Amino acid sequence: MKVFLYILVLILIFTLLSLSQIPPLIKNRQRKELILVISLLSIGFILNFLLIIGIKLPNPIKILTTVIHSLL
Amino acid sequence: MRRKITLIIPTILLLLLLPGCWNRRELNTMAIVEAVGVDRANDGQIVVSLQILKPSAIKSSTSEKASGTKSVWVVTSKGETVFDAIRNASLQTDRKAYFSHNTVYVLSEELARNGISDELDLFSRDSEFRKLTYVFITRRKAEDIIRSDYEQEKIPAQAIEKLAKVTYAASKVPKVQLIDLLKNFASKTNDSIVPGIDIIQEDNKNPNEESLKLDGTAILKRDRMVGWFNEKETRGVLWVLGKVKSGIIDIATPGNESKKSGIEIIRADSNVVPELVDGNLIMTINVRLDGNLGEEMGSSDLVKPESFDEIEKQIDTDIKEEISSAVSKAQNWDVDIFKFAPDVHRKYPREWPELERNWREEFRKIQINIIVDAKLHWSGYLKKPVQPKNTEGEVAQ
Amino acid sequence: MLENAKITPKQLIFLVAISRLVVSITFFPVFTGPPGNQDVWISEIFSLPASLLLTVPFYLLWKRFPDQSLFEYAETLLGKAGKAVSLLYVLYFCHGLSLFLYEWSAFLTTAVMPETPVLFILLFLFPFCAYAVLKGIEVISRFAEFLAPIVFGGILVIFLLLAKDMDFNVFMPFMEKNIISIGMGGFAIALKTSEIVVLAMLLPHLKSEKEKAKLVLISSYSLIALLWLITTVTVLATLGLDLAKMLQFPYFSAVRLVNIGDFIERIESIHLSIWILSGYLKAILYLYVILIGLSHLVGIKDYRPLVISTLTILLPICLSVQSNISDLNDFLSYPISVWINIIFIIVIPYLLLAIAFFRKQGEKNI
Amino acid sequence: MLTKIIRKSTRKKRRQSSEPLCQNPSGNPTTLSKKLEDNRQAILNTFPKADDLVIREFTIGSEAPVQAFAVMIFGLFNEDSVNENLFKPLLSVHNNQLTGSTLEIIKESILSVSSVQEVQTLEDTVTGILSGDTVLFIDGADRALIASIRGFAARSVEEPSTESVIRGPREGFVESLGTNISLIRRKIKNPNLMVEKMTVGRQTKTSLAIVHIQGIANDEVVQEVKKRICRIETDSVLESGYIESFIEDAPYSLFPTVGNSEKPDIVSAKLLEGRVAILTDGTPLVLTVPYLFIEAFQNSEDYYSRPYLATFIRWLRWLAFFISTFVPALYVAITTYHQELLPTSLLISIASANEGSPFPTIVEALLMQIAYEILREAGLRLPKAVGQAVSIVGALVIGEAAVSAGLVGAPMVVVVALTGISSFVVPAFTDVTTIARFVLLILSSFSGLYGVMLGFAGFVIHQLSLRSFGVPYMSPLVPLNGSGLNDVIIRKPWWAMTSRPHSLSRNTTRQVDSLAPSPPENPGN
Repeated sequence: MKVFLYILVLILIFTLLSLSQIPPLIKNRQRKELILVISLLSIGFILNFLLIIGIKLPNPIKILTTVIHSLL
Repeated sequence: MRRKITLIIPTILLLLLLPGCWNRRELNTMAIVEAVGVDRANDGQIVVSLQILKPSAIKSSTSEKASGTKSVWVVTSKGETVFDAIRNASLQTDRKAYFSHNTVYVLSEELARNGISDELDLFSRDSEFRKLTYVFITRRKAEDIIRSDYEQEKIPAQAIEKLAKVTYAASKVPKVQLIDLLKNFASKTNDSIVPGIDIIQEDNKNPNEESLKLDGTAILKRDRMVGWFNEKETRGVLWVLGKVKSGIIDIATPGNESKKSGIEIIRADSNVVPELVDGNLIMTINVRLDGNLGEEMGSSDLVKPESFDEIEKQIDTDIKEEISSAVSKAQNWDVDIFKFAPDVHRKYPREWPELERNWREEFRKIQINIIVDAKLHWSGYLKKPVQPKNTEGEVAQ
Repeated sequence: MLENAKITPKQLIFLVAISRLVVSITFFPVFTGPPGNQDVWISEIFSLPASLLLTVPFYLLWKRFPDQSLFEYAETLLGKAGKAVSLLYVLYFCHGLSLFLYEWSAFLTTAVMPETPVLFILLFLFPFCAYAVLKGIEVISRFAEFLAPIVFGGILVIFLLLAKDMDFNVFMPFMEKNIISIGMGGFAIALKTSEIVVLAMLLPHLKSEKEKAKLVLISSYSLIALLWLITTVTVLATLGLDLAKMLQFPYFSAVRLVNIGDFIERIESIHLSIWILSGYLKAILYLYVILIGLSHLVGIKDYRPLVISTLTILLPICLSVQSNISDLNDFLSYPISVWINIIFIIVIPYLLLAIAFFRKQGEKNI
Repeated sequence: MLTKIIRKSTRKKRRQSSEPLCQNPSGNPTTLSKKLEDNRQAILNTFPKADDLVIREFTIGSEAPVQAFAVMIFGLFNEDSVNENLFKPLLSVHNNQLTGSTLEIIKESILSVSSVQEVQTLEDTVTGILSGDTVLFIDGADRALIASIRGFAARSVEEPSTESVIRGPREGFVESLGTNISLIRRKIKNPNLMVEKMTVGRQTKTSLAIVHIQGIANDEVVQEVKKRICRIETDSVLESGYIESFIEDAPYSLFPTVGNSEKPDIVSAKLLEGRVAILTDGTPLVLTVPYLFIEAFQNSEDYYSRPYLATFIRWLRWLAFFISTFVPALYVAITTYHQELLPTSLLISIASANEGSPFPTIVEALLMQIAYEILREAGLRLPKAVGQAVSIVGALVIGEAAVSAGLVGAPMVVVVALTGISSFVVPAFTDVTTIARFVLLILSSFSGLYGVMLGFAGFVIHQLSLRSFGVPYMSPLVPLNGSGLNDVIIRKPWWAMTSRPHSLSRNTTRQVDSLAPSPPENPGN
């Protein structure tokens, strides 16, 4: 149940963030920035969402660590 | 616009975080623990005694006259581990125990004989516990010490802490803090000493009136207690460690051997020089000492060069005796409480790996060579003892 | 893409020194590497020439392209492939920042606020980071200049307060192991210094005071070495080598031992404020580097619109970069982090330098 | 190095400012007519309802009388002087004197007034009338004469109540611009003291003067000031605060970037350091720019008294600033998050004092702080006698009753009192510390020292990002300037302060050498 609350809060935060971030870019016609900000925000949203629902993100550093450990 | 963003976002975040003051605790929800005693019950469980401060009692006694209410409260609880026992205490206390101002750990001898590093692990791991806390070992149950009362101080734990702090005055009991023990435990070779604490009751007086006393020194081999040193042997250890700061050396009064005189130690210093001769270690212990003639019994005239020389010699033999008794007892018990090992390591880094491998053996074989350089300086306000003399010229009794 | 800001040499020195110092005074990874005994302080002195050696490619590259940051000359040299290099460095700094923030929360949740979740600590920090980064590199470097006396003074004060408890015998025997392992230790320490790359990013900001670049490099590494020396002496002399190796936060533990006349005691707030303030500086510095890298990658002029959206990505990364303290300790320990850094501090810059050398690019500036 | 920054930051602006400053925005000026009656009608039309307008008609000369009239506003002109120096000579003119241009003759040989000006437009005459000048119209001339014989009720120069001193001049600025300029002139007798007058405010037409010393002040800063003032287009300027809010560098910032003072000696000292002063008519408060953070900690008396005490007091001010900003937050942070930082005995006394207090510490702190601010405000605005009663009652209620009733702990009262007193030590920053204190209090209640430290860092970052007219706000602390610290960390004796602040002026040499006084080499006896 708490997960839903967290997701709700997450959506709220990201809505507010995009409301604050995106309109000025549209107004100034900064297309590149706009695309980048939207993609960053969506990646951020997905990562946070996965974190909340408890899916472990694959960690490339872990792989690197095991590789180095096995090499040495 | 950007300015608005920078204002809005922190505000939102702060509002969202509003319920999250996780570590916040008010002073009146904390049970401030001043002393911790650790025992082991017969069934193997850990028994923890906490001396908890009662702020309200302290408050009332500042305005009114100190009434009969005690300003501390002792809670005892059991558990499988020390932490478990401490948390179990919260079943009895309405406030959560808080240890950052803990000043004293008391461990029972029974527990110490089986090793104390397990029990001290929590105290060195958790962030709430500080490593400057004084450690004591008692022949009784630790709970008794925690429960005991003290005349001078409102909070008995502070009394114990102050007892530890004034050990320098006599230098007959060491002052040991948790950090000292941890340093010794961490090293491969050092063994530790811990002051003993006891309750004394005087029979002829009010039986309720009891008093705390530092008594003897517990000797730990690694973290297991192996036995007690008496005051003299303790001072022997302290001489070697260079921890003697003050104190009185009793000597037979020159010219009146049946009486004693006291030499006050003003400054003392020591260093240990190891020497490897044919695979045998010889430790030269240099003790330098500045003293004053503090007290004289026996009314002979001591303030003259010959007497001073004789006193200095007597001090020499006295200290030598103290040190050698300590060393021989330690060698019997196989405990390097003198931290000889690091000295050897520093002097002979090449030979050290070999020596370290069976340091206990080497330690037992160490020969010591004590050089005392005592120097007597002043004699106080008196040139000669002021004594009433009768007509025959003999000392009045 | 580079912001048209100017940094004075002094500010650059402090920026690099403080952000390098902050982690090592708390986690003290120096004990885990070679030589692993009381001679670590010699290794720390050796780290000065080692760091200088590692900076050589960056310095020579900067000489060729004095107005360009690493991201830019990578592209000048490699063309499209330069973008890949830039991306690698952005990821490297992302990892560096998130690892640092993980350490930051590890320390805070262990020593200061054990019940507070890491998420809260980071959420609390991020608005402040965003604010500072929006102000630009000039303000960040001025902040470094502001912090310098606080940090260095704090370390010195702690040293003086602990002086009476110190036992300098622990430094004997001197040079117990061979000099090679000590030198190795120096290199290991230098290789953990990702600030070498940060310097390469910020050198173009020196603008009118280019001739001082060498001085900046030398003095920043010597400042770091000197402060390491002070902190290492503090830790070793108060705690002893054996105990220091076993503690998670040796310096903090040493600071907690300060007690002078029962009056000056419990001063770990000094260490705490050094940690928080200079950690904040390190976080905003790395965030800034990430942001200029990102904006360079996509080719936009101003990084400012990206600040907040980048932070939203960084948050989950920080939370999952390491899973717990044992992983963190394993990662920080001698071989792992050093090997990862070798790629970014030695391999790539030397490759770039070699390409520049053979293509004779940017030679008119030399 | 600093000057380079300034030069760089203002280079763009200089290029723009080479154009003429402050063009008159109003449309085509109305020229005066040759006919006296037309002019009269124009004036009356301009002032449709002005019963205080005085139009005195008269004729000059007896044989071939010339019609004329004078216009002024009642109460703004000096009646005696006008009668004596304007009307008396005019009315006693004999005809034979009026040869040639009447106006020229009147201006040159009849009026015994020091400042007489010829104007050609109606707007100028109206401005003159409104400023209290007497305007003289003469038949047949398409020009008017403005005789400046002002005289209105004004306060005399007296000691300002806001900045009282023990040692130092007692005089303070008054509401009249002319008097204020003269007060500065009297201190700096140097033709390089530049005074440029301007008018702002569509309705109020407030005149103001930009004053600086040529050769000491940075030209870029002067130009920037002019530019910013020209940009002002507002209805009214009643006090220098209006100007301040229009020319500030960081209008959203908590920190002031424009300084003000009420004392000529302070303003003169700032001018001599290379600052620019803006004097506004109608207020005794004079603005000075650039304003730096450290200025709040410098007091005029520091420079008049001997350096040891001045240095000590300066340190005290830094301490007080720190206390008034941080101590409540630190108290809350330490007593609710980091109790282990307190010495044991202190913890015991605080714990026993707080035992049984019903509120959480942060609520207690906020309540007490707000109560204190209310008391302060109440005491400030009320008449003196009532104000005292308020403070006594407040002190009793807060200090004694609240503690004995068990509402708040005594340590909190100590903290609040300490904070309150400390905030008065640095009067320029009273508003800053008050707001910052509350912000930090709230941060500390969230996460203890972590919050306080981050809040501190945030404030510092903010301060470091500020500039006042191109000068970094925190200079000479950051960017550090060694010689600047001579007047920040310590107050060197005057003979040792050989240079002006580097961040303000490019001409930094005050004295060539340190002029330490020494006793005569051969004593007389």
